[in-house]
Amino acid sequence: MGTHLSEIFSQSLTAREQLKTKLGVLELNTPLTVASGTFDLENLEFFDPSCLGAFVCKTITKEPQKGNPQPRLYETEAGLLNSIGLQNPGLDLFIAEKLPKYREVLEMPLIVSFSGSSIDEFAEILMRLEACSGISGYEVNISCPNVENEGIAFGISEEIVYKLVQRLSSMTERELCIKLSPNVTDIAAIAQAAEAAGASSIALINTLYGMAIDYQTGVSRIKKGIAGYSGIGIKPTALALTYKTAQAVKIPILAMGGIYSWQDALEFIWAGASAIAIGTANFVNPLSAFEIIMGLGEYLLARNLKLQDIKGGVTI
Amino acid sequence: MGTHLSEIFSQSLTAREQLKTKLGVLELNTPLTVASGTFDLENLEFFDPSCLGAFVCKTITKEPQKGNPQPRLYETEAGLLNSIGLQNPGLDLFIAEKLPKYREVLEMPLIVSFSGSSIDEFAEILMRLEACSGISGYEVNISCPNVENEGIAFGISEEIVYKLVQRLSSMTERELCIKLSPNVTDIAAIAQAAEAAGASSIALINTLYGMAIDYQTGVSRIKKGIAGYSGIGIKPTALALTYKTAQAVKIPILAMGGIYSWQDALEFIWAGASAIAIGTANFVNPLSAFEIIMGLGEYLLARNLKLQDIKGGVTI
Amino acid sequence: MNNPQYRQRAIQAREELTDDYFILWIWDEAWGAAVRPGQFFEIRALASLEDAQVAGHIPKLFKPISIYDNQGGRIGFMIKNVGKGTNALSKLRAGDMLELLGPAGNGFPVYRGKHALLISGGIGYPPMWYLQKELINHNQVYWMHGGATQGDTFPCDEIFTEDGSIGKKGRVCDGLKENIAKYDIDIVYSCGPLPMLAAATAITQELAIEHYASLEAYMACGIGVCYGCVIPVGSALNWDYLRVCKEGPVFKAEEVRWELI
Amino acid sequence: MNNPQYRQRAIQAREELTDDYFILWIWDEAWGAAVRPGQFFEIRALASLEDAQVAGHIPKLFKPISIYDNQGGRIGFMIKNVGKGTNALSKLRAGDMLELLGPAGNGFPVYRGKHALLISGGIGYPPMWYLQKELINHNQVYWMHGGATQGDTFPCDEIFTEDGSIGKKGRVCDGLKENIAKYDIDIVYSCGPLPMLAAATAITQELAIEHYASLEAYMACGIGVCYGCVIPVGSALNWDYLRVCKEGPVFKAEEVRWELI
Ligand SMILES: Cc1cc2nc3c(=O)[nH]c(=O)nc-3n(C[C@H](O)[C@H](O)[C@H](O)COP(=O)(O)OP(=O)(O)OC[C@H]3O[C@@H](n4cnc5c(N)ncnc54)[C@H](O)[C@@H]3O)c2cc1C
Ligand SMILES: Cc1cc2nc3c(=O)[nH]c(=O)nc-3n(C[C@H](O)[C@H](O)[C@H](O)COP(=O)(O)OP(=O)(O)OC[C@H]3O[C@@H](n4cnc5c(N)ncnc54)[C@H](O)[C@@H]3O)c2cc1C
Ligand SMILES: Cc1cc2nc3c(=O)[nH]c(=O)nc-3n(C[C@H](O)[C@H](O)[C@H](O)COP(=O)(O)O)c2cc1C
Ligand SMILES: Cc1cc2nc3c(=O)[nH]c(=O)nc-3n(C[C@H](O)[C@H](O)[C@H](O)COP(=O)(O)O)c2cc1C
Ligand code: FES
Ligand code: FES
Repeated sequence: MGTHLSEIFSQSLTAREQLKTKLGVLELNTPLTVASGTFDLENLEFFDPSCLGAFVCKTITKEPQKGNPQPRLYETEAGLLNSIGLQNPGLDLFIAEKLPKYREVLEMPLIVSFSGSSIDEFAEILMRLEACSGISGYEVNISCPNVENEGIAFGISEEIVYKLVQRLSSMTERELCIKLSPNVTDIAAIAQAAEAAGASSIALINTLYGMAIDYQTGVSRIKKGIAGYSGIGIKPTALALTYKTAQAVKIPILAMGGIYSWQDALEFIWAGASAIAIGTANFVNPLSAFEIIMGLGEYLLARNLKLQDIKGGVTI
Repeated sequence: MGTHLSEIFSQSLTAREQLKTKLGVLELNTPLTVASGTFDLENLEFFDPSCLGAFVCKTITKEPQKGNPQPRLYETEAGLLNSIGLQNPGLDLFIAEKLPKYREVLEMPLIVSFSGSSIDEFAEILMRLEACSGISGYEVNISCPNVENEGIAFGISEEIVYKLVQRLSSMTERELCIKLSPNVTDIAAIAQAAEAAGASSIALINTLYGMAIDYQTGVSRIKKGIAGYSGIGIKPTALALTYKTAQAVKIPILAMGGIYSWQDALEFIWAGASAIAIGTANFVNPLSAFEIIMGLGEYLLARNLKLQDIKGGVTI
Repeated sequence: MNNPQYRQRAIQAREELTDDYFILWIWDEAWGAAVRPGQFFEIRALASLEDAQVAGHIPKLFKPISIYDNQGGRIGFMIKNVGKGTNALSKLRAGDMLELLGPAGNGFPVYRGKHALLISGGIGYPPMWYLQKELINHNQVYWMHGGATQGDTFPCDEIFTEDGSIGKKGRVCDGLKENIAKYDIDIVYSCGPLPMLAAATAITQELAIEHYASLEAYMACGIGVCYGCVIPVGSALNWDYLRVCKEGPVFKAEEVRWELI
Repeated sequence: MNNPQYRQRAIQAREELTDDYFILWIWDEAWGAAVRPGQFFEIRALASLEDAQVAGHIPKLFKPISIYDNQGGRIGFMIKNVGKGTNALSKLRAGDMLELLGPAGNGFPVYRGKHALLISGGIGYPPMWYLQKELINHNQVYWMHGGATQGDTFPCDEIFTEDGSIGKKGRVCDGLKENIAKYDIDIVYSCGPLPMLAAATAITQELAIEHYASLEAYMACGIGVCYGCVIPVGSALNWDYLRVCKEGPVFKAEEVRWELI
């Protein structure tokens, strides 16, 4: 790829045009975003930030969260287990300290990821964020326990997702992206519920269930036992669920799950994604975002295609 | 490991004792079995068959199945996609031709995997097999569409699994192992339904949803689109679901999903498996079964442990 | 027929051919005595599971490779580097270890006293080399080979290239009908890409000439266990998916349901 | 503090030490001017995604490795091969490429005119080498190091081994109290396994001696983004999980909630 970089740069205006995409109400300069919890301002040191079409921050909650005990991480043969437990400073500190910094530094749309433990709490967070400038949209993380429903995750029930999204969508004109968990029987039905309730886009997938055990001692590699599994090992599943969901809804899809290379990114676009996010790839290759956008640009230029031309065009 | 093989062999009687396990009504000489659809008599050329505690054949159905169009296979970065479509010669030919051969060759218990498209059909197959000698048990593959229920897979509904297993368990004294799909919201609840209905063991996991697309052309690597994903990339998920299920049921678990090495096998035993099966590993390493049993034996001997001592003993 | 065996063998020699083509030679007298043209082995660079655990290197599937030559147990595999698996093979040198599963498949039927035409395309060449050696003493043999460009061509009687860089410009099937007539052919053996095999079959069927085609398919087990490598075989109204690794790779060309592939 | 940078650097030299220990040297003047003892880099053998696609070799995480020495930009990493990542590093030779993310972490506070005691265990040795070079001109420095066996020990003032194969038999903390008194210590710097650090903290807390401990944790990003590498820090009633890669790896020993790890 190296030899073509200069070529791409010299044609960057055209390439940019071809990489444009829409995610609901947002126009993105590139289809590339980052997966919540895997990327922050520190990463922007490693490459030209204009590679990114949008910036998604780590999930915040109303109250500060201590997070889970150590160890929280373990690398498997083909991916990563994590059990962070949504550690974050809480909404107040986010608004007071993080948000101003994002506003100052980011030249791309900021999508704020948040989560709650009841529909009211989700709504309360949204209301507070609506009052803040510099936010282009929301990614609603519903892979979290619902205190009103025996602690069962919001994301597994179509009815609850419908109710939640209906409430939130009535409160905002900003991008409202619902992030789905793959650990369900029918992700497409849940996406349809979100769409029917007014979501303007769908993000998927959050982490799969995963676990690892020290075979010598029998000790779980992650303190809490079952963890979230991400990285290249989940790519086939993420791609299948992206395709399934793209067949079921009309709103755009922000796809993720094991995207390490521009070839991986293309697979998701063929399957129906309007934009893609890189997560674990940020850890295994800090230049991923740059390499992916270069690769996509080169691919499209060489074939004189726009992203829109291939989106959802998979041949089965 | 090589240097210790002779040692193991010389102590093989002891090792055998330590490797014994129970799967429901069956006493197995070793905890190692094979995953349905990935192993047949041809494989027994590659190693000493007594490595295996039981033999699980490819899923059979009442009528012959042509199977799915080509391509049916694709190897991903960390596993395998398959879309065989249950191609098999049907029950009659199985009983007339395959079964006599198994009876002749196999010195270990034979577990027959079968599947149906309605509860009646499952029951009919079981009745026919009950009349045959040389079968020690059944693995009931419920990851298949239910014609009585809008073609939705049997395995996703607790009620239907309960009804199905209740019917089957009333008909047989042989081992009745229910094989679960991982593509559900709550695999443990489904395992509990099977247990309550009289299953004598649980097998898990069948393949995850998976997909791959040729990034250059947009053509699905598998003709049918979404396929079954197996191999080392699904190991963390299989282990998590094994642990989850082991916490929920008392009947033994036959675990599988990405087990390539004896270290992998130990992880599943720590998590609660009474026996394990190797699937995709048979393709990437025809000697897997042998190496796994040697590794397990050596591990147990070195620590003077029995399999039972570590089963389910994971520390969280 | 013997069941496939698993063995590890050192690479005894490596030969470079054009472009991405190379030959790996191993030595196995027992296999040398047992194998037939058209059979293949599933082969792989010796992989260790330790690699998976230590370096994140995940063991991959074996790759089906035809027997290119057999000199009483000096067995050659002629390989083109086209992707992951063949690329790993292309890294091997004399002394490195191969894992082999085989011999697999049925092989070509061999007769005497025939006028045989061999037609190969691209990487369909290797099994034909072994086949012509087997046929040559008791049959008239004429061999046509086609490739995309000069680098895809090897010794034979008549060469076609798509870009005209050597031999006749065009596809190898372009000359088939003419040669069948010219050499009074009564049996055709073919190996190559599916479209070529289908085109050749259309011609041999029209002329009612016996034709055996060797087919390719993505494989997992290579020994008939997984049913992953099937192609539709039979009559238009009554066909089944047969395994390329077990019932094939050689099929009666007119029995392959090309229209369904 | 600068944000960590990503760079690729050639290995300028490689040194073999005892057993599984070795040193990789790189050259970077800008980093040489910027870094401080106790900081670390996330490093990895240059991995290519092509490998993943072509050979099934999946790129793995970087590994946190302390700065062992800095000679105006000649930066050394002293590494013990203990698992996947460090094993990959152990395969590297001079001329091979490293990927580096850093400098990461806060580093040790450096004072003048103190009686400093350095205590290290096993692979806690490397950052102490750099630290003592920084302290030695304006402080009294005494360095105790412990390891399982002789192969885990390196130059310092006093050595402990668990098997007694060299130095005193026992754990390095066994001599801590005595040495604090003997050398009139007013500051302790420690790095090593958690139990050792916890034991050392118990002693320094009892004696009310200032103590900075450098901690280890499994890392993913190494730059403060993922919150994977945290340890509990604060008072018994009011603590938070702080990031070893960002707020650490050096913490005030008495503020680490050892009982919660
Ligand atoms: C019975 C049999 C005998 C064979 N004999 C030989 C032989 O003697 N020498 C030899 O070099 N090859 C032979 N092949 C083909 C060889 O097996 C494939 O080239 C190889 O499996 C490709 O694997 P890969 O991992 O290198 O490529 P992959 O990474 O799987 O694929 C690389 C590219 O090649 C394409 N491709 C993959 N498989 C095939 C295929 N079968 N045909 C055409 N394109 C394909 C893919 O679409 C992809 O674009 C034989 C195949 C069969 C079934
Ligand atoms: C800030 C910091 C600085 C470090 N500086 C150095 C240094 O200068 N030189 C050096 O050699 N190492 C250093 N380490 C430790 C080094 O990062 C680990 O040894 C390495 O990450 C292990 O990775 P692996 O993939 O090789 O082993 P893995 O495959 O991850 O693990 C192999 C075995 O080691 C154990 N293990 C894993 N990580 C650790 C750990 N952190 N401590 C103890 N046991 C562990 C595992 O339980 C396993 O049994 C440092 C760590 C940190 C956090
Ligand atoms: C360390 C880590 C932290 C994560 N934190 C969050 C989070 O706070 N909120 C969220 O919605 N997803 C979180 N995720 C999930 C990712 O955003 C993403 O959905 C998932 O990792 C799959 O993508 P990947 O395979 O590219 O990493 C996290 C993932 C990792 C690895
Ligand atoms: C080629 C192939 C064919 C399979 N056929 C069946 C089958 O007929 N019945 C069944 O229950 N599972 C079938 N499976 C699933 C396996 O039995 C097993 O559950 C799954 O592959 C996970 O284990 P593994 O990762 O060790 O392969 C098949 C898997 C593969 C790869
Ligand atoms: S490759 Fe498995 S049946 Fe042919
Ligand atoms: S390793 Fe990611 S925050 Fe420290």
